[in-house]
Amino acid sequence: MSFVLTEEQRAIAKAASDLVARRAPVAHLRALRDSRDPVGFSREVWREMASVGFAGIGIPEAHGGSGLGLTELGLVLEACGRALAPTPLVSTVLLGAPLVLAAGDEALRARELPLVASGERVIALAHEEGPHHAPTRVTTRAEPHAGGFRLTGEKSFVLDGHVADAFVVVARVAGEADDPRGLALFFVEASAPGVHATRLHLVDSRNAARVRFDGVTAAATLGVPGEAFALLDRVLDGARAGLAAEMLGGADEVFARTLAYLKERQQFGVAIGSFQALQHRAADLYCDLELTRSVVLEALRAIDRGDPEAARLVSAAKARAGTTFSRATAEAVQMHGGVGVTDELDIGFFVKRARVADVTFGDSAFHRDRFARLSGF
Amino acid sequence: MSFVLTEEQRAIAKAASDLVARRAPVAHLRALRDSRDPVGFSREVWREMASVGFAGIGIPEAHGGSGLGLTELGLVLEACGRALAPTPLVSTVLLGAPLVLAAGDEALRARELPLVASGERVIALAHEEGPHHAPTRVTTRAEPHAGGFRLTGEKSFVLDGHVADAFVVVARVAGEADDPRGLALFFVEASAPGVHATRLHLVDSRNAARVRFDGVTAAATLGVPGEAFALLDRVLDGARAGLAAEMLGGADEVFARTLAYLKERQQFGVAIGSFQALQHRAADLYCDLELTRSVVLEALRAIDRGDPEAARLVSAAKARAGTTFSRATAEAVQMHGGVGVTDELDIGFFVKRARVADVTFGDSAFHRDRFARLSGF
Amino acid sequence: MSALDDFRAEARAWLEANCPASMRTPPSSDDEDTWGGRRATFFSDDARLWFERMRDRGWTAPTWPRAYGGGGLSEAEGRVLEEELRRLGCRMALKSFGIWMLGPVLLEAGTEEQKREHLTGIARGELRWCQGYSEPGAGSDLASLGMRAVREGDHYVVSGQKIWTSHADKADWMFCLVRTDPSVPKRDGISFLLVDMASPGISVRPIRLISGNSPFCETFFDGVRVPARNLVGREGGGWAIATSLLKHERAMIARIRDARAEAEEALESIAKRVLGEARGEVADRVVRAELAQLGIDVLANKLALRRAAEEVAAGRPAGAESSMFKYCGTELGKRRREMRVRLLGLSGLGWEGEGFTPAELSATRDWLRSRASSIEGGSSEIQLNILAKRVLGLPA
Amino acid sequence: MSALDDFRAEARAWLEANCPASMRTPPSSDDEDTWGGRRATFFSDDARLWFERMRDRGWTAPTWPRAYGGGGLSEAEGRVLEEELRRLGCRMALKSFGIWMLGPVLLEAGTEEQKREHLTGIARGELRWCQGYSEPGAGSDLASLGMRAVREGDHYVVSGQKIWTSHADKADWMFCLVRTDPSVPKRDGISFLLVDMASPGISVRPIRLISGNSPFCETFFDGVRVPARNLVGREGGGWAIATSLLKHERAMIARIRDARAEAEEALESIAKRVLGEARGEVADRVVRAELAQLGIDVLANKLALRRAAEEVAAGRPAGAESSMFKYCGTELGKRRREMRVRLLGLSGLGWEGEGFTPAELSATRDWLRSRASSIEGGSSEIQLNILAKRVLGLPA
Repeated sequence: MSFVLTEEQRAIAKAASDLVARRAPVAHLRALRDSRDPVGFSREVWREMASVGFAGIGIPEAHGGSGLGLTELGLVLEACGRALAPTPLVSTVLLGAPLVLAAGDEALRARELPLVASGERVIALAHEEGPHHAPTRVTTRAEPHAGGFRLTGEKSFVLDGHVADAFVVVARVAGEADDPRGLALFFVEASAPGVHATRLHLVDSRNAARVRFDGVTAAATLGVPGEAFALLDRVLDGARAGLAAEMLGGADEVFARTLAYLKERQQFGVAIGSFQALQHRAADLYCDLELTRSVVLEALRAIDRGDPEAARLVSAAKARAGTTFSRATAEAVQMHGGVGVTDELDIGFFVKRARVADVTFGDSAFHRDRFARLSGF
Repeated sequence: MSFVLTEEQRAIAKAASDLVARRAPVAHLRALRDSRDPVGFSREVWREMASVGFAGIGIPEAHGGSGLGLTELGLVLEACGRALAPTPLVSTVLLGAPLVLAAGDEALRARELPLVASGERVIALAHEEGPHHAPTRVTTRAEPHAGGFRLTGEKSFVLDGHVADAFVVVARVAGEADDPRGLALFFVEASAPGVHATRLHLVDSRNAARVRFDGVTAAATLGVPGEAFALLDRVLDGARAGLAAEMLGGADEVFARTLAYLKERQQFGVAIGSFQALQHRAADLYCDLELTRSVVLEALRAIDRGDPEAARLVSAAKARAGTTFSRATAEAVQMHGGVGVTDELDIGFFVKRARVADVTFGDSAFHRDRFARLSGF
Repeated sequence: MSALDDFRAEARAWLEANCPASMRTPPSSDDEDTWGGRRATFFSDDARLWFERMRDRGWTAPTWPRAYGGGGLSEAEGRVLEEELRRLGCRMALKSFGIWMLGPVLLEAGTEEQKREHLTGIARGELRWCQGYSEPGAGSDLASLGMRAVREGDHYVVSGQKIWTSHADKADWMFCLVRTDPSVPKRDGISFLLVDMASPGISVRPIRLISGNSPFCETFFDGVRVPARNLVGREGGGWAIATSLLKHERAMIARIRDARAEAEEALESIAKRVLGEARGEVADRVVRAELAQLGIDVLANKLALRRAAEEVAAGRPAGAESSMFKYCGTELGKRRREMRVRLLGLSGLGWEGEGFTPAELSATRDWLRSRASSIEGGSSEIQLNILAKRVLGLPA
Repeated sequence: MSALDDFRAEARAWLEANCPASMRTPPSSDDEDTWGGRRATFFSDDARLWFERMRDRGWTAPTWPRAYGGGGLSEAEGRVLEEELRRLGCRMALKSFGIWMLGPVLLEAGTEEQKREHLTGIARGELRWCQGYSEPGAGSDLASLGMRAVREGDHYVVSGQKIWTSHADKADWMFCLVRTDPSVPKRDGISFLLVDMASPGISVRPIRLISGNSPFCETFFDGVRVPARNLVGREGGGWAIATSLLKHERAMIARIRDARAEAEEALESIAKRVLGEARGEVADRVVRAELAQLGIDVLANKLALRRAAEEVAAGRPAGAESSMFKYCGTELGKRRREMRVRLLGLSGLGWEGEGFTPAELSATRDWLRSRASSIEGGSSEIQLNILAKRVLGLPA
C-alpha cells in the first residue's frame, strides 16, 4: 500500500505545510525579490526548517540527520512548492549532501553532513555547462596536481552558487565532452582561490549563479576519478524526483487558487466557474494533475526501495510535472483574466517558477527522450 | 485578388456541386460499397463529369481538354470531397494524364489524352512500394530489353490500380533505393503480359490495388530515364494540392453536418449546441478550417502561377488538410454521440476517408518534415 | 502465516492445477469470450472446461454468498483471487453483465424472492442478461428516457424502444429502466424492471457500427407484459439504482479494454519494424517522442488507478473518480489506437480481404471501434461535467 | 496607367525621398515608438523628422478629410499607401489610439463641433488619447461597467474607476464609457464621453505586470466635471459605439504585434544555434517538427488574413472574422514566444542583470507579456463566444 501515507509521513507533511504557511508563504519570496535580498533565501527560516529535521532527511542519524527517505523529503518539497518557498533543499539536501554521503571519505562526511543537517552549510553542485541539461556534456578539466587535482572551467547554472559554502564540482579527467566515461567529482571550498561566482537574476527570483573555476585546487576527490557518472546520474534522479514533487505542489496550489477564483469571480451575473467551457478545461486539468501526482509519488518511492525501474519512473515524473505545472499556470492566468497578469497577484510567480523548474535537470523533452531510451525504444 | 473567385470559377464550382449532389451524394458511395461493386466508381457518372469538362481540366484544348488550371480542378475536387464521390480524378486527372502530357511523345499524348478527357480511360500511377509515402524509395527495376525496357517489381498502393487501362510506372534504371537519381517513368498497358493487379479493400471503400510487374515490357518511356524525379515530384505536388482540396471539402461538409446536429439535437431540454464547451470547440475548429482553406487555395494558385514557393505551400496545405480533416471527423463523431458511430449515419464515411487521404501522398508528419526542409531548416 | 496467505497459496495451487494452458493467454478477439446463457457457446473445449471448473467452485462470482451460487469469499479474499488470476494471466471464465452489474444491485436492493430467483442462474452462467438503459432520445440525458410501463393488475405493460443494448440478440433477460410515472419530475418517475426476453412483443435489431458488426442492438417493446414481482426496489425508485449501477459499468469498460490491449503488438515494436531502427531506437525521432509521451501517460494512468485502489482499500471513500478513469482511460485508448494505424501507414488502411494481415485488419477495426468508447457508458463530456461539479465543486 | 498607379508611383517616390533610413528598420523595443501629445518625446532626430514630414502631408491619418488634418485619400489610395509603407519597411510615424479608434467614431457619430475640436489635434499628434473601457468588476462582461456620470446642468460629474487604461499616465485626453442611467438594462444605460485628463479629480496609477513595467494604468475619477458637449452620440447610446470601436482595437492588436516580431531572430536560426545543425537542418528532429508545425500555422494565418482582406476589397461585407484573427493571432503569438524561451533553455530564464544578452532578456519578458495578449482586447473565450454565436449561429 505504498501510496497511502503512514502516520509518521502525515505528521511530516503537516509540519512542513504549517511551517511554510507561517514562515515562507509566497509573500516571503516576493519580499526577498522586492528587497533585492543578497542571499536569496532566509537563513533564519532555513535554520528553523533544519531544527525540525527537514535539512537532515536523507542524512544518517550518525551524522545528525533523520535517516528518512525521498518519499518523506518529497512531502516537504511539495509543501515548499505550494508556497514557492526558496530554500537550499534542492541544491544541498537533494544534491550536495547525497554526493558527499555516497562518495566522500569518513572525515569529509563527519565534518560536512552535520553542518548540512543543522542548516548551517550550503553545498552546491557545479555541473551544467550549456544552455540545456546534458549530464555528460562536461569540458571542465581536472588535472593532477600535488597529489590532488586542479580544476579549470565554467559552470553555467549552479543552484545557490553565489551563497554556497562549498561545491561538488563535476570535471573531466579523461575523454571528450559527451563521454560518460572520464567524469570525476571534487569537493571545493567556496573560499578556495580561483573560485568566481556571479549571481544570475532569474525570472523566478530563485538562486542560481555562473561559477568559474580558475585552476582551483580541490579539497577532496569524491569516489573514483573517471567513474563518477553512474553515481552522478543516480543522485540527479533523486533531485529530479524531488523537484518534480516541488512542481507538483506548485501546480496543485495554482490550480486550487484558480478553482477558488472560478467560484468567486462574477461576470454576466454568475460565477465564471459556471461556464461549461471553463468547467471542462478545469476538469481535464484536474485529471492531468492526478495522473502526474501518481507518477511523482511512485518515482520517489521507487528510488527509496531501490527499484531498477526508478530512473524510468523519474523521467516519466519529471516530464509530466513539467507539462502539468506549465499548463496549470497557463490556465490560471487565462482564467484569472486581467488580474492574472498583474504582478500584484501571485499567479505570475507560479508561471515563472514553472518555467525554471521545467528547464532544471532536464525539461520535458529531455525526459521523454530518456524515458524512451530506458524503455528500450 | 487571387483568393476571390472569377465568374468562370464560380460557374465551375456550382456545376460541380450540382452534378455531385445529383449523381454522387454520399449514398452513392454507400451503394457501391454495399453492392461490392467490382469497379468501385460509376463509369456513367464519370462520363457525365467528363462531358461537362471535369476530366479534361489540365489537358490542352488541342487534346480535347479545357486547358484550365489546378485552381479550377480544386473546385471540382472540393465538391467531390463534400460528397466523398469516388472518381478517377486523383489517379488519372491529377497523376496519369499530367505525366503523359509532360513527358510522353506526341503520339502517346494524341492517343491517350483525348480518351482521358472524355472519361473513357483510367491511367494510374504505380509508384509507392512501402507502407509510408517515400517518393524516392523505389526498387522496381527497369532493364533494357529489345530497344525498350522490361519492368520487375511490386507496387503497394496504386489508386484505381485494378480498373486502370494503363499505368505510368516509376522504376529504377540506376542507383539504390532512396536515391532520387536513377528513376524513370514508363507507360504500361494494363493488358500487357506480366501485369498482376490485386484489389485492396480499404477502409474508405475507395479504389486501390497492389500491382506486380513480372518482367513487363513497357509500351513507352516517358522522359529521360534516370532523371524522372523532378517531374514526378512536381506532378505529385499537383496531386497533393488537389487531394488537399478534396480533403478540405470533406472537412467542410462534416463540420456543416455537425453544426446542423448541434442546432437540432435536444438533450436536457435544450439544443446541445447551446453548451458552451461544445461551442468553443466548434469555434476553434471553425478557425482551424478557415486557416486550412486559405493555405490550400493558395497552394493551388501557386502551382498555377509557377511560384517557386509552390512546393513549400503544398506541403503546408497537405499537412494542415490532414490534421484538420481528421480533427473535424473526430469532433463530428464525438458531438453526434452514439449515432455518430453507427454505420447508418454517414459520419463514419468521412472518418474513414480522412484517414486514407492523410496517408495518401505523404501524411501530415511527412509534409511537416518536407516543409522544414524546403524552408531551409 | 495469516489466513489470507493460506488462502492465497490454496487459490494459486488450484488455479495452477485447473486453468488450461490455452486459457492463460490473452484472447485475440471478442469471439473467444464465454458469455453463458441458454444458448451458450464455447470457443474451445478448454474454454468450456475452464468455465465449468470455475462455476463449480463458485468463483464466477467469488464474493457472492454460496447460497446464491457464489464463492462465499470475503472482500479481501476476492482481491487475492483477482491478483492470482492476473498473475497467471487467466482469461475471464465467464463474462457477464449479470455478475458485474445486476448482481450487486439485487444483493443490495432486491427482495429475498428476487435473489433466489435470479442470482444462482447468473452466477452459474445459466442465464445471460443485457442492460436496457439508453433510448434514441435519451443519450447523455439518460433521465429523459421515455419507455413506458403501465401497471395493469399484477403486471406492467411495457412499450417503447431501447438502443445500445449490448448482446440483446443473445440475452435471455434484460434489466432496464422504464417510465412508470410521466407526471412527476423526470428522475422520480423511473423504475427498474427485469424482463424475460422471450416475452411476446419484444423484437431486436442488431446495430452496425462504423467498425463493422457490433454487439449492440436496438430493442423494441410493443405491449410487453412483465409480472409486477420483477420490479426491483420501489416504483419510481429506479434512478438511484441506475446511477449506482453506472459506476460498475464505468469500471467494467476500463477493465475489459485493458485485457484486449495485452494481446496486441507493442506500439514501439511496430514502430521499429515499420519505420526502422537506429542503434536500437525507433529511427523516426518525432514518432519516438510521441510514443514516449503516450507511454508516460499510460504509465501515469495505471499508477493513478493503483493509487485509487490502495486508498479505497485503506478506507477512503470511493468518489466520483471513476469518472476520471472512464475519461482518461478511453481517451488514452483512442490515442493508442490512432497511433497504431498511423504507424502502420498504408498497412493500417485495410478493411477486409487480401493484402492485409489479420493484425492489420484488427488495427483498423479497433481504431474505429475505439471512437465509440468515449461516448458509451457516459460520454467524455458527461464525465467532465461530473468531475467539474462533484469533485471540483464548480457551480451549476 | 490608372490614377491609382499614378498615386502609387508618386507615394513611392515621396516615401523613398522622405523616410529616413533608420526609420526603415523594425523597432527593437516599444521605447522607440512615437506617440505624440502635449508631452511628446522622440526616440531620435530621425523619428521626429519622419513624424513631422508625415504629419505635414496629412499621412498620419491618410484617409481623413483634409479639413480635419488628414490626407484626404480615398480608401483605395489609403490601401496603396499602406502597401508602399510596408514595402519600404517604414515604421509607423505616429502611433495613436486617437487615430485608430476615436477618430473613426467621431467621423461617424460626432457632431461637427466635436470633429472640429478634436480631429485635427489627433491627426497632427498634438493631443494623445487613451481608452477608458474596462473596470475591475467589468472585464469580459464589459457591459456591466459601473463608473457613474451624473448630469448636473451643462456638466457630467464622473466618479469611479477604470483599469487597463494604456498610457493613461501620458495621455492628454481619454475617451471612455460611463453609466449615465443605472435604472435601465445594462447596455442601455451606457454613454460615450470625452474627458480632459487634466481635469481636477483624476488620478492615475501604473500597473506592474508579470513581465515588468507596463503601459497599463488604473485611473480613478473622483467627482470629475466633464462638459456635456463632450458626450459623443446620444446619452445611453454608448454601447453601440463601444462595440464598433472594439473591432478597430482587435485589428490594431494584431497589427502592432506583427511589427515587433520582425525584429526578432527567427526561431529556426535560434534552434540551429542552440541545439546544433546536421546537414543544414535543426539537429533535434522533435523540435524541428514543432517548428515546422508552428511555421505552417503562422503561414496559414497570414494567408487567411490576406484572403479576408481580398474578399472585403471585392465587396464582401466584413463580419465577425476579426474575432478569428484576434483569437488565432494571439494564440499563435503565445506559442511563438513560448517556443523561443524553450529553445533558449537556461538562457531563456533571465530576468535582468549580468549573464544574459539583451535579446535573451527580451525573450523572457516578451514570453510573459504575451500571456496577456489572449486576455486584453476581449479574451480568447469572448472571441470564441462571438464566433460560436455570430458566425456559426449556435443557440445562446
